[in-house]
Amino acid sequence: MKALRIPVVELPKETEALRNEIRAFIKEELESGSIAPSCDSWLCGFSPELSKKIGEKGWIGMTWPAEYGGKERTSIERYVVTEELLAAGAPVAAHWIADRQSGPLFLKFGTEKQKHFFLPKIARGECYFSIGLSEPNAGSDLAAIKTKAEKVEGGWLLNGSKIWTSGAHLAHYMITLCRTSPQDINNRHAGMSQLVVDLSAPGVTIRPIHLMTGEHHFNEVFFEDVFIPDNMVVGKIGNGWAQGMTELAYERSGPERILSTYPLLNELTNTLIENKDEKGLNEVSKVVTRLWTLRNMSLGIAKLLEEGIPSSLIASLVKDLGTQFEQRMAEITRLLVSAIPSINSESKLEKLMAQAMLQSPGFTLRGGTTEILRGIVAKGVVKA
Amino acid sequence: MKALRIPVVELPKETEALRNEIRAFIKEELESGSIAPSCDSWLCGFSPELSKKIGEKGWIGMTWPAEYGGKERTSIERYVVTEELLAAGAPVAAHWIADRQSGPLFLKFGTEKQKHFFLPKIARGECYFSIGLSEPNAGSDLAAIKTKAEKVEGGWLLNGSKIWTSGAHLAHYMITLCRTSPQDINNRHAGMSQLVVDLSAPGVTIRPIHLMTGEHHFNEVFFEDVFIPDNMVVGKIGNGWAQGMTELAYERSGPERILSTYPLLNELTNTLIENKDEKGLNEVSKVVTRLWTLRNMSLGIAKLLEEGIPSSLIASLVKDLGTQFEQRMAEITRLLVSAIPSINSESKLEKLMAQAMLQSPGFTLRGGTTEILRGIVAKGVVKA
Amino acid sequence: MSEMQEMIMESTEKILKEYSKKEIVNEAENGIWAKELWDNLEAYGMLKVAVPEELMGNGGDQYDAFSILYLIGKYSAPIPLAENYIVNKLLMDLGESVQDEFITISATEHKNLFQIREKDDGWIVSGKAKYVPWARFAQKILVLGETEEDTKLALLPLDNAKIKEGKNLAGEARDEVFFDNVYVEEIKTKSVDIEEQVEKILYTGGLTRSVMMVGALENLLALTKEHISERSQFGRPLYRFQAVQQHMAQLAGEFAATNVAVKNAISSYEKNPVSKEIAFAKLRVNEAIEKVNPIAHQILAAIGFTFEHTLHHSTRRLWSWREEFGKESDWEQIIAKDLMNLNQNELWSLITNVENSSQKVDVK
Amino acid sequence: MSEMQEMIMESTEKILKEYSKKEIVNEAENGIWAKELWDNLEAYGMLKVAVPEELMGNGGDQYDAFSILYLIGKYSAPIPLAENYIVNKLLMDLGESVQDEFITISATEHKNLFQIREKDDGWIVSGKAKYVPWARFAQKILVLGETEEDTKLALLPLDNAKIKEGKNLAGEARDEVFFDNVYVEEIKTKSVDIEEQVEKILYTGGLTRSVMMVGALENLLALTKEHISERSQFGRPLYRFQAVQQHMAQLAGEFAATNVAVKNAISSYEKNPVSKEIAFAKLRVNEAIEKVNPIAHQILAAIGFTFEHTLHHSTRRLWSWREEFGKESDWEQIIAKDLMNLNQNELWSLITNVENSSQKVDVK
Repeated sequence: MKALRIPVVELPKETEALRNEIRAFIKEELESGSIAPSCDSWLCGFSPELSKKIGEKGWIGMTWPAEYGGKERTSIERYVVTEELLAAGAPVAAHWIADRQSGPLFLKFGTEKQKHFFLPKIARGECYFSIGLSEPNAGSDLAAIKTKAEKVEGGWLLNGSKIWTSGAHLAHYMITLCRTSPQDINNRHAGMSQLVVDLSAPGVTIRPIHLMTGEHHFNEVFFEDVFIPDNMVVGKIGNGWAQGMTELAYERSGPERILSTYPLLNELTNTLIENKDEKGLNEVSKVVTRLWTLRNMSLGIAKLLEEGIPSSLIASLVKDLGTQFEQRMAEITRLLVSAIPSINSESKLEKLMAQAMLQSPGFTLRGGTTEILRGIVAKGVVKA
Repeated sequence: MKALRIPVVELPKETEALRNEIRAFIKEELESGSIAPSCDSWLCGFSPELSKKIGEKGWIGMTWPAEYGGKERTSIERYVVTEELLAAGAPVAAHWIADRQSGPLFLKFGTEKQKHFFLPKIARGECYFSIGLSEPNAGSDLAAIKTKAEKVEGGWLLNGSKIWTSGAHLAHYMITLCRTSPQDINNRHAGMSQLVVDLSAPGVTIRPIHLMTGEHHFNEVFFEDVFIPDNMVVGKIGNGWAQGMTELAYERSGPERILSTYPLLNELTNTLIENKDEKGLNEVSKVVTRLWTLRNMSLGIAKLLEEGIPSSLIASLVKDLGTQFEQRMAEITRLLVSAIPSINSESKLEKLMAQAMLQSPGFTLRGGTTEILRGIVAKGVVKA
Repeated sequence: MSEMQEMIMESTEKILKEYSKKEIVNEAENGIWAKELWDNLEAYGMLKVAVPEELMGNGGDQYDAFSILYLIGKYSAPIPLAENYIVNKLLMDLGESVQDEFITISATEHKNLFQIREKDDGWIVSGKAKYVPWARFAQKILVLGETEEDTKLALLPLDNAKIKEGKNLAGEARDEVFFDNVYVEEIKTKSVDIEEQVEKILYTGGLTRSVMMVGALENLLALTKEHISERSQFGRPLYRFQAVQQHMAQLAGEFAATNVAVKNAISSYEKNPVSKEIAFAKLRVNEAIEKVNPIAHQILAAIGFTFEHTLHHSTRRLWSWREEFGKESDWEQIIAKDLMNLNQNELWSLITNVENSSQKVDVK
Repeated sequence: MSEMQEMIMESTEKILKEYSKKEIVNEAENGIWAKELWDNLEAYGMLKVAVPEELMGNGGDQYDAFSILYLIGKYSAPIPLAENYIVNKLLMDLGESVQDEFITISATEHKNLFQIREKDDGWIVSGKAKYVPWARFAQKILVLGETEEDTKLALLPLDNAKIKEGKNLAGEARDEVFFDNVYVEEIKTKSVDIEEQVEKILYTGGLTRSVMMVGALENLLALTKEHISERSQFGRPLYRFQAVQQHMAQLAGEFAATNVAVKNAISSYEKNPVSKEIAFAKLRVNEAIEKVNPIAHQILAAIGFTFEHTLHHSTRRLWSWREEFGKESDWEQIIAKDLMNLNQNELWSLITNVENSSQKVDVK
């Protein structure tokens, strides 16, 4: 079972200084009241102000080459930055996708022009992306997408729609997976391409999809004869599926699959310590143990990715375990305290509980449902 | 969702007298040392002595017509008897299958001769049956069985083998499902019949299958040209599948799907009360709540069966929930006490824990695995 | 079910289908009183079911009342019918007539008695109640209080109380009510044993919530069934996927289990309003939610997670109601107390409700 | 892994494949000492790994020792190598040479100190230890005791001790050892701080069990994978069933998680033999069993439930070992004590192992 062994990561001593730098930054922001910790802050916490500050600190695109505005730091250092921001519940949604996914995609498949155009802006925390994958009736089954682009002079004409695109109403661009050749029943993954859609372009309509919380993060995005110039094609025409799958590798095992409800765990622990509640802390010790394990898994995979050894098997596995963990946090909390979750409560704990509970259904759906992930894992194990 | 509504059963006052009669009987047996409570006693506790005594009391075949040795009591009264015996952990395995399943099968499909021959003996607690269903490579997929009987003069010649037949080495007969016509790919359930095999007949070989506990309850039974006279065919030739399914209805939602580990729960509760362990009893209160609910479900289905409204949907559902409950009992216990499960311990609790744990894998396999049951339930709900 | 009962259920369901539509539920969560719904239930006499006519009720039994509440839960009806029934029950048991106004009830903590002092020809009232259901829409509130002489159940007009609005996860009004030396001319009071009243409120309230929760579970199950029957993925209907089947079976199991549990509890209620069956039922129903809500949302996926869909009407209510009138730990402690009083090997008597003839024990 | 380490692993695995076969494991459960296995490991120097040569060891580091234990777990090897390593570690840390005999170790409860009194030219020993691993096969036992002067770690010959045989769920010898005023001519003793020794035994023992358990988990996973790859049902290979896949993925997840956990704990051990990582690892591994054992048995169904199959060699060991050197509640309390000492918002520092630069706290 070599495929399931994740290496031990001893974080270099230098990362401690970085960590403390971030902690000091966050402390200042918290104390000035410019941010407040919240659950699921990488999806729900949209703050261009904070994103710009983080960009100024050099913490966006930090692994990228300096010529594109990067800081040429290691993936492990980037890991430290992201986990510190998430653990603090800082609102980092604005730049999240661009930093995690779109930037690396350009670096890998983009033209020099694209890299020079997009990456520095992303790194400054000023340019936000969203992802155009799912479509109505093509949820987990991405190969069934129907949005298509037809070749016209100097570019492509895009028609169709995307759904569940988070932040599309606030982002500048969307990397859109679409068909550039007709559907082929024998090769369901052929003929797809990735186009950069300027979300302010004519023909783009963005309709909000409100969540059951009443909040607006997701959208349905419609394309009606949207013109995409040739220079906005990412990578090769027809290679969209393969490129998109590479992209997914970046998003499966990161700290955002473990820490979405960490602010609640922190507040719960604070409360129990304050109450000197030994029994409660016994329960929390189990939660902490799981978190410690998950973090070591996630870190180990980050190291493997840095070494160029991606594994969709263990990445999927960590996402499954991590999101189950996130999802249980509110349930665990309510049994240990006498608080009642309420979104407009004055109690920090009750508020975080409500956030964690109301957002919980999304954790095990987004970026691959539990069932899909487990299928990937099982098949991987059988083949391994 | 009418199909999922199980009626409330108010047990008639008369059953209290019956209950106390059984309790007095068990008390006497316990005090004389002739029996000791054990987990899973309806599979593992083989005691012809006790079975005969229970027969003498009139508690076997008690719902059957008097002419066949029955006592013409209600199914609900039978329910009271079985649950009392199981809750006490009494060794009732010897007559269990005959009483629960083979007897009713004869009543429904048997000839007058068969009824007069078998039923009184069963009711006296002197005649034991086992069930011949599973075959190697036909576990959950019963339609794949290969054991076959060929017509010869005056009867049938049986060849093949059955596996996982509990108690075959101790029982007198086995009701065997076999093919009496060749396999038909288009109708996988056609051409099967049920034959009564005398387990002492020439050509029958019984090979023990030891469980991981080291115990011997299961067997592989081989048939080599075993002659089955025509009068040992149950019901109609070719109707075996349908008859067998009817038979299963008797076994899915009875108290034996809930109470297999009850002796452990009882001992755990005793221990916690003795230790005045409030925290432990809080946990037990959840267990008791589940048991109370399960029992009401099981009782409700018994009432429906009595009214001639069988439902494989809710019966399967109760078996699923009940066996999950049984299986968790040892896990729950070990977290509440400082005992260590050990089969040769002097502590009653440690011994029952060991039994409950070592037997636990069987609970959710026998009589339909969890996965099969859930498939039945889901399909039932979609159709309902 | 009798014909009479069927009629009640049919009328109620008709009213709910008309006046507890999705839009009305959504509006109510924004603080708008579902007037038509309430008024129609009133017009059909549903507010005073299970109260004898001599106490100004409309007759019928508790089974009728709880059947109506089941539908309230199923249709996420945004009205305080449960609170109305609890108040009716308390008044009725004290021989008082039920009222025409909507009366809410304060929290069940008996440490927080309202202070009621005579002054001139009226009374001065002080006290605070948190998390009071629907207080902003109530004319009066039933509280536990004490005067100079004894402890009382008191019916206070809310005109001069301060109300701070709040809500539960389902958007139902759960307000704070303050009486800060408020002068009230006339108060209806009745001397009572506080412990007994607190217990009755907890159990009755717990039963109302349990029943409503199973109603909501039925809706959740129906929506899930509809979804997997109608939708396809990877070219196959969802219900054909084994993973979906395994989920669905668990939902069905929890529904069937909680349904039996509450029905048994309702049966016990008429005889004993603080029966152990009620404790079992609320605990069992509460415990189901941790399993059921995530499964339903997992099956319905992104669609069920939107505001547009109505699944959340049920799931958010289930999350809210399990916190009300006793969460798991509260009921566990109550049951554990009964367990602690058992003799050795006597658990089985408690479960079967039949004491061993050789020994007698006081089991509630 | 270095070349040296690979060699050790290869040799060990070769020995285990030969001398820890199914039949040998079964025999050992009936009380027969797996002599060839033990002797071969001894011959290859495996009994004294991680002990420096000056203390009569064979060198190598703790990583080597725990890698060997992982294989012991994987092959259900019925020998007390873990106990042997624990004793080696205790002796070594006290500057004592390791011994040629097999020495077992008494339970870790420090309330039960052995009484050691000088008499004539020897000693009189009294004491009782329960659940001592493999005592019947040991030449000596290492116990915690007290003399008239102080507390000691003492190495007692077992010749005159009474031994009552017992076993754990996996059939491994877990005996009771009594010294009833036994006269012993020569005892090796060393003054020690009892609390410290108890802690070291618990943590070292906990780590040995954790590592062995993950080894057993690997075997369980391999058996399951083999089963679903080779067997068919309803005309399809088992691994194609979605329900089987969902199960299998969970097994893989628990294996990957516990594997990382113990590797991190081993890393910490050389620096700190009572590290919090060990507590996390044992707790995490213990918690996996409740999930993993039922799933494996469910997938392997009736076949895996038979004596004939070897799945139970692993599952029964997993059930047994989680009870040893700290069950869940023990480790929870240990971790909770650390949590209780945290300042507000400091949990993250504990998880990341980096203290906030602005505040200093003593985190073990």
